[in-house]
Amino acid sequence: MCCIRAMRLIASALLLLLFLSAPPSYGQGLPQDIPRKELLILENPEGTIKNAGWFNIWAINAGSQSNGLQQVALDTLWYIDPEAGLDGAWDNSLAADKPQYNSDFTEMRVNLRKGIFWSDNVEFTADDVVATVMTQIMHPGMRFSAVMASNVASVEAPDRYTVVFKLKHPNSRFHTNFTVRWGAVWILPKHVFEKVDDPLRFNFNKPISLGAYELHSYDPNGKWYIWQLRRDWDRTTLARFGKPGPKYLAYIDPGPPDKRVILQLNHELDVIHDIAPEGMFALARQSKTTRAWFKGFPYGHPDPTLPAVIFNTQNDLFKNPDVRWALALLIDIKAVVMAAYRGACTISAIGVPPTGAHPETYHQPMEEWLKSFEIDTGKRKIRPYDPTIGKQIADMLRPSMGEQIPSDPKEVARAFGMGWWKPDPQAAQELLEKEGFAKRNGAWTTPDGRLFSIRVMVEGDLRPVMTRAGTMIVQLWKQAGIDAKIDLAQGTLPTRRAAGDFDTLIGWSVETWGGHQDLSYFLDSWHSQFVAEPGKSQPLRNWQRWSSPALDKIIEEIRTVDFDDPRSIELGKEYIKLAVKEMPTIPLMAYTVFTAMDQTYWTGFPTAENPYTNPVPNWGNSRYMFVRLKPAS
Amino acid sequence: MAGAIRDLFRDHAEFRIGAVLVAFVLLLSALASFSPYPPESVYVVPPDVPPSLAYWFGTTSRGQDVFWELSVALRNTLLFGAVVAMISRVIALVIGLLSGYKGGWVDRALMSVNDTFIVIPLLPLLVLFYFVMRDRMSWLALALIMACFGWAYDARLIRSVAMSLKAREFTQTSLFSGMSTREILVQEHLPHVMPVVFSTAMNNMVWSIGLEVTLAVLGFTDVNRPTIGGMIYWANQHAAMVAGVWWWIAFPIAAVTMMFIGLFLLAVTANAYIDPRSRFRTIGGAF
Amino acid sequence: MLRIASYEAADCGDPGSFLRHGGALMSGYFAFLLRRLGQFGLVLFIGINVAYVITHASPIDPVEQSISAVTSFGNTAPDAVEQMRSALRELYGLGATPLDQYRLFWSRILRADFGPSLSAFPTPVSTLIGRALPWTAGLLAVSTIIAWGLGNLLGGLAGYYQKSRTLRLMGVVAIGLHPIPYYILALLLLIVFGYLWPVLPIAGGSAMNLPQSLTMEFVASVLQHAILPALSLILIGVGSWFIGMRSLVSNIVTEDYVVYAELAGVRPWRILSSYVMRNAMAPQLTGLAMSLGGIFNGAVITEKVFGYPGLGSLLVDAVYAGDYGLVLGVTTISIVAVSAGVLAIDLLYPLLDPRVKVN
Amino acid sequence: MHAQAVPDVPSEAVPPMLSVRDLRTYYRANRLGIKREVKAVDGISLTVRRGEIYGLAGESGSGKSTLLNCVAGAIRPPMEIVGGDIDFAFLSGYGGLHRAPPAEVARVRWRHLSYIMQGSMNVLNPLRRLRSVFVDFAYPHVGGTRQQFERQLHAHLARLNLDRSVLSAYPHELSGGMRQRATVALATVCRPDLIIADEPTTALDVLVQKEVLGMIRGIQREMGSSVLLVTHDMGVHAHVSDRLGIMYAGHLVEEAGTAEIFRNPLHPYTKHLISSLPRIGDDAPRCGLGGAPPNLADPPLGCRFHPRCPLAMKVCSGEAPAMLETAPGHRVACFAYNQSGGA
Repeated sequence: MCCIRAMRLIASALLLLLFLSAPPSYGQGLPQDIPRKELLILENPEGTIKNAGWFNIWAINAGSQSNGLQQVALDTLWYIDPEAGLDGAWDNSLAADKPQYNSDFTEMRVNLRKGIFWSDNVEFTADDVVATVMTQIMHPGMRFSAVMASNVASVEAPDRYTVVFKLKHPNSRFHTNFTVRWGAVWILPKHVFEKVDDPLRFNFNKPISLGAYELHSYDPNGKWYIWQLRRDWDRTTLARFGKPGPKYLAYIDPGPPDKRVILQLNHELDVIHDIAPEGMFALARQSKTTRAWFKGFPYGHPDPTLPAVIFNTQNDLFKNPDVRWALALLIDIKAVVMAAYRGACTISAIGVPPTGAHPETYHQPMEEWLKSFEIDTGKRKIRPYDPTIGKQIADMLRPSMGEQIPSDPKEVARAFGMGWWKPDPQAAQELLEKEGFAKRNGAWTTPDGRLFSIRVMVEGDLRPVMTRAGTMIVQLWKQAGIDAKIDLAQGTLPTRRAAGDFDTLIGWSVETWGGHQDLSYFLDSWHSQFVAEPGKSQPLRNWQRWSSPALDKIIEEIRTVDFDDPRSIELGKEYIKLAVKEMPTIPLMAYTVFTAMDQTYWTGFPTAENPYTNPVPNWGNSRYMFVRLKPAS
Repeated sequence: MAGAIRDLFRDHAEFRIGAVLVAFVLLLSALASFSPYPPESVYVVPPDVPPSLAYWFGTTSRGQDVFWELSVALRNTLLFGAVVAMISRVIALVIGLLSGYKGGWVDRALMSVNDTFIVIPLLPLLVLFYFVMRDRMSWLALALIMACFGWAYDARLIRSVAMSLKAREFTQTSLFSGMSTREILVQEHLPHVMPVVFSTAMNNMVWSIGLEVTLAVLGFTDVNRPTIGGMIYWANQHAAMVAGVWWWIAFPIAAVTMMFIGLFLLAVTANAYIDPRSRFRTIGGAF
Repeated sequence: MLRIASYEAADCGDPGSFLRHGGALMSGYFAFLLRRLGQFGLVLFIGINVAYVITHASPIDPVEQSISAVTSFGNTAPDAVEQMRSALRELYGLGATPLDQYRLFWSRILRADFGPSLSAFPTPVSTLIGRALPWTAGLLAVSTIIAWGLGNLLGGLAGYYQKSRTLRLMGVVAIGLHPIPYYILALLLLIVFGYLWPVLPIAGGSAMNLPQSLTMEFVASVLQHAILPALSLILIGVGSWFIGMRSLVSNIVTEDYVVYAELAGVRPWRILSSYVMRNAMAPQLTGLAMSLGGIFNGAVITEKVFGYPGLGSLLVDAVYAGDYGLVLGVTTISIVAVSAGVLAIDLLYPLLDPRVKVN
Repeated sequence: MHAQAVPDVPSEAVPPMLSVRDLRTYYRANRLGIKREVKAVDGISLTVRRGEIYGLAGESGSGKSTLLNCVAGAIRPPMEIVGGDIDFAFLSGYGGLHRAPPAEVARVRWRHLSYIMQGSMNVLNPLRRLRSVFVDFAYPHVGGTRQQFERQLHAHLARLNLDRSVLSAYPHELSGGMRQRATVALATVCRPDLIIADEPTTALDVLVQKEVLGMIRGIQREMGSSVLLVTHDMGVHAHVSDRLGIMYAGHLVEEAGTAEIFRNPLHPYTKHLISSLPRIGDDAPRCGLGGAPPNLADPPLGCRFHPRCPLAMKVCSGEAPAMLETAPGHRVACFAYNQSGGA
């Protein structure tokens, strides 16, 4: 009797469940009351936003940046696209033309566009630019406060549409602070901030928009943000390229990789920011409508960032270039590429990402020099460069991937990269022995007789492919008799990286504009003036803490030549040669982002065939994507 | 002992099933020593091969043979659970018996400590430990830390049993016969609480291994040492579920589930065999 | 301290005494209450201090985490970073001496204020917790109670009607589900109901673009979104309650008072409820109180797998960010909740089990 | 010690309150892999007349409690009734409660047949006040309003000289004697026809024992119920039982009026039981019986008492003696009386 009663109870509980799940009006993750056809759903890679109601991007906190705020609501003076761009890689956004420097780069004059309006009907003027700079200088602790304070002597608006910066010292790259590759100094609305007592404690909610979209609604728990096309979208800078396709944009936190795939297969996530290679392959296999940067293998978009084995060169073990070289010669890049990306990435032997404009500018011209490059192992001279490794990777993949793998050498080079260092354990051994290391019973010891131990720091599941690359490298070194271990830093990585609390790390200290050959984006920060003492925090991006007088000279000269000057390319090549000889980091490959785009509701996404911008949806310049998107028929 | 196991085996279907399951899992983990590959190496076999004659449980996307990987993982996981269970049992026993027997301020002090351990949230603590200790956080260190936090509930349980034992006549007899506290606890009380220890050990293993899996999935363990959690971590990293490499996840799940159900059935039947109630009845002499 | 006479309740009544009188009992209870409250305070003090020490021993520097978040964002000159560092250090109040920080911490705690979050500066920790808590508490409280109720009901029935095939089958299912690592079960549910047979939402706490207000629509959406996470928690949770209750009950059914009641022809339902289940309830209620206290830890994996808003991910995020203000906020609440659960059970135990003596 | 005088001759016209015929109850176990059959009750026949207290005596392990459980219908595996019938005046035709339909059982329990259990420590639910227990047990049979029932309860307690405050007490708040008196009150509140009392005074001290026994006797007289009283304590039997059956190893070995048995015990085992009662003035310890009660899983052939019997003969180890009447109302199972045709 009681059993029956219990059964009844359970049955009714189950019925209740079914009943609750019954109403068909509730989709799964789709916004209510917004027609799917007018909506583009993108992944916000920042995940769940802790401080969801915070839109003051100029103050540092846990508010989101990639929730659409920087992509569609904010704007700044210039953009450099990592790809070809809608109208060239360089785009004058709020500025009417390129920055005008005086001859010694101590003054920068900017002409602004007219007829651009904030979403609350206030016109954008030079006063906003001046306020952006001055507010930040006056409030240390704001995001761009220090940069502005150290550079700007004064900023003035001679008229409503002109801004003149007087600089404290010559700086031919000052404009890059207002130039978006990924982000930059965003212009704040003076008419809002001038009424705020403490801009550090102001949440800027609801945000006033300078871009084509304005905030529609958001989740207080930080799972989603919905933006709506402004009625007056034609009074924003994007209007030059036409009317954006989607009326609504939703930036959501789709959760772990499995779920991203499921959501896209269910057509509830149009753009996946990034996913593990296997996820990408699964999507390519299972969904007819999913498209990635490359139509086939290797799918992903190579970012202008360059993952590398970064040595802590302040560590005694890694002060010596011969040791660094020996470790490089122990790496089989093919194994690393397979482990990290299943082959789906572009390798680079030199310290510049093999993406955007760089292969033409740097990789191809340097090929001959690389082929003839020699190192002295102490016993003999070897030429470590193997120009066929990219091709070897393609050949290795062809049996399982077939048609997808290009056979045209040019395409192979573009997709898989050109050459790399041939694994040469013998040379590595000679190099190590030259420096006093010894191999006993198959295990290497350091010159002072201790076990040669290397920890390879990786970030874990925050960057799965780098973790895999690190794991493979550890295995290769271990096979060579080095006591190598993976060091999973998880969330402590930024702190430890800055503190120099690591032996080696898989990460990048090289990143570039992508669409522009200038290397100052990262190279300037490699100047020895910024190298911290051991134990002190290292400012970005010279995580290897490498200082070289020769490099300082190169950097100092770059600072004095114009952004577009061909001389900077020559200086860039100087840097590359120096870095190859010294091997402060072992460059591996471009960081490939597997952005997956579902064409069920929208078409016209940027791809390798139509590279008008990069598809990675958290970049500030991903706004250019929206004007090209068309509803699928 | 052997006779008891034979009897259990013959009379209880549950025991038979449990024994077979556990034996299978133990066998699988014992095979670990025969693994043809070093368990931490990757890309030693072709990746993503479905289960076949050559690779019984298939291969992972990291080029590992799931069979051998699982075998090593099971051994490591079992070892981990057993170490946590064993150490935490010892702590729980000492604290529980002492607290229950001594009473008074000893009891109050020990139970304050006990309650403190109960209330401190474990997960953030373990994560912080991981960050502080880094690669010194070996599985043994993790096991030690977990053992230090896994005894509090059971110590309370043992304490309540000990308190009831204290009221028994034989305790008084022992006391009058001049036995020391240690002797009374070890010789007289310990045998009575063993059934409780035995059954809580099983729960403790489920708990510790479950937590290990959780930590591994979140990436807070030494993921290069193959464990069940570590296998799932890497499977996640390679999106095995959606990539269709189901065998990478299915076999570890099946094995760990078999292990737990087997252990549970053994514990239950063995408990019925040495039913504490009947022991109390005969020994306590109250009936 | 409580004395719980377990198996041999018979020993409790000393032969000489008849009915003890209420007055003595009350004053005894009052003394016990005071002592127990003192112990509660002590446990809180130690627990919070341990949490304080441990979080401050964290190697993660909140300033560095903030800076890395900022600098990965744009082209920031290196010389500017040092200035930013000191500005943030001052802003976050990290310039003060450790002793002053400790003092400030306690003076805030006593006012139930956890100060500002460092990683979401200047948003108060309490605001962040307040946003996440209702989701966590709602989901976990409901699923814990359902799992508890269902597990105890079924376990009780299974212990009482040991021959019922249906109940045995349920036992096998409950026990079989119980040891599956939670993460895996959650993932399986997600794949079954979100992918193979997509009928349930697999992300978020409620539908997108639905204002969080007490409308039918919102409530329905919340319920619908909670089904999968709750189901996963219940499926895993039922097993242990089931096992516990079944073994308790199968011991109790052999007790003389149950046999006696059966001989007296007391109706089976009454025996089951008032003689069997009721007597097995006290330890199970203790467990429930502790579980309910524990919900303030959040459920990291549930939140991770189902993208459910809540304290768990807030806590892990806070650990990552080195935001010890937030870590301490969440842990303190959890410590208070668990201790309060234990305290409540200790104080209520005499009501649950009149045999328990207060001494 | 003295026994009360009781009419030895049954009134033939009225059917007995309880009649057990050739009851055989075995424990069939498969414990530890060994199949065992314990013949706890092996062919017992007895009757309990109306208005009498029938005592059942024997060592522990003689099958007394098993017999009681059979009568009470409390059959749980591994216990099994293999043969025989149990009929009640208020329930006949089924051969025992265990075979009766549930509705009949429910009708009979407590209203007609109640039970005083061995060791009152654990027989009352420790978490329920006595009032609730009374309500659970008796109220469904009594009917009426709760107020009426409460009044009835008070009257009943008053009759037994019990304070009504016990109703508000938890079992553990009462002394052992109090608890047992409450149990008696509980067993008699419905004025049942037959009360089964299993060691009702064991573990009580002598004074309390006497009180409780007096109480049972008194209420039994007043209500005219029959009582089946089981205890190993011959002193108790001498005090209250009208007739007495002696059990040994699953068999009834002797049965007679209490006075008759104490005056003229026939079976050597009965003699032993009676002679072991302490008497004032004893100075030398009386010699006990050698040996131990038999293992019922493997009982000795023939008379089960023969290995310990001072009078054992050859025949005793070969066949079991039948129960024969040696005098009106006096039956014994012993070859010593069988062959000689009664002493």
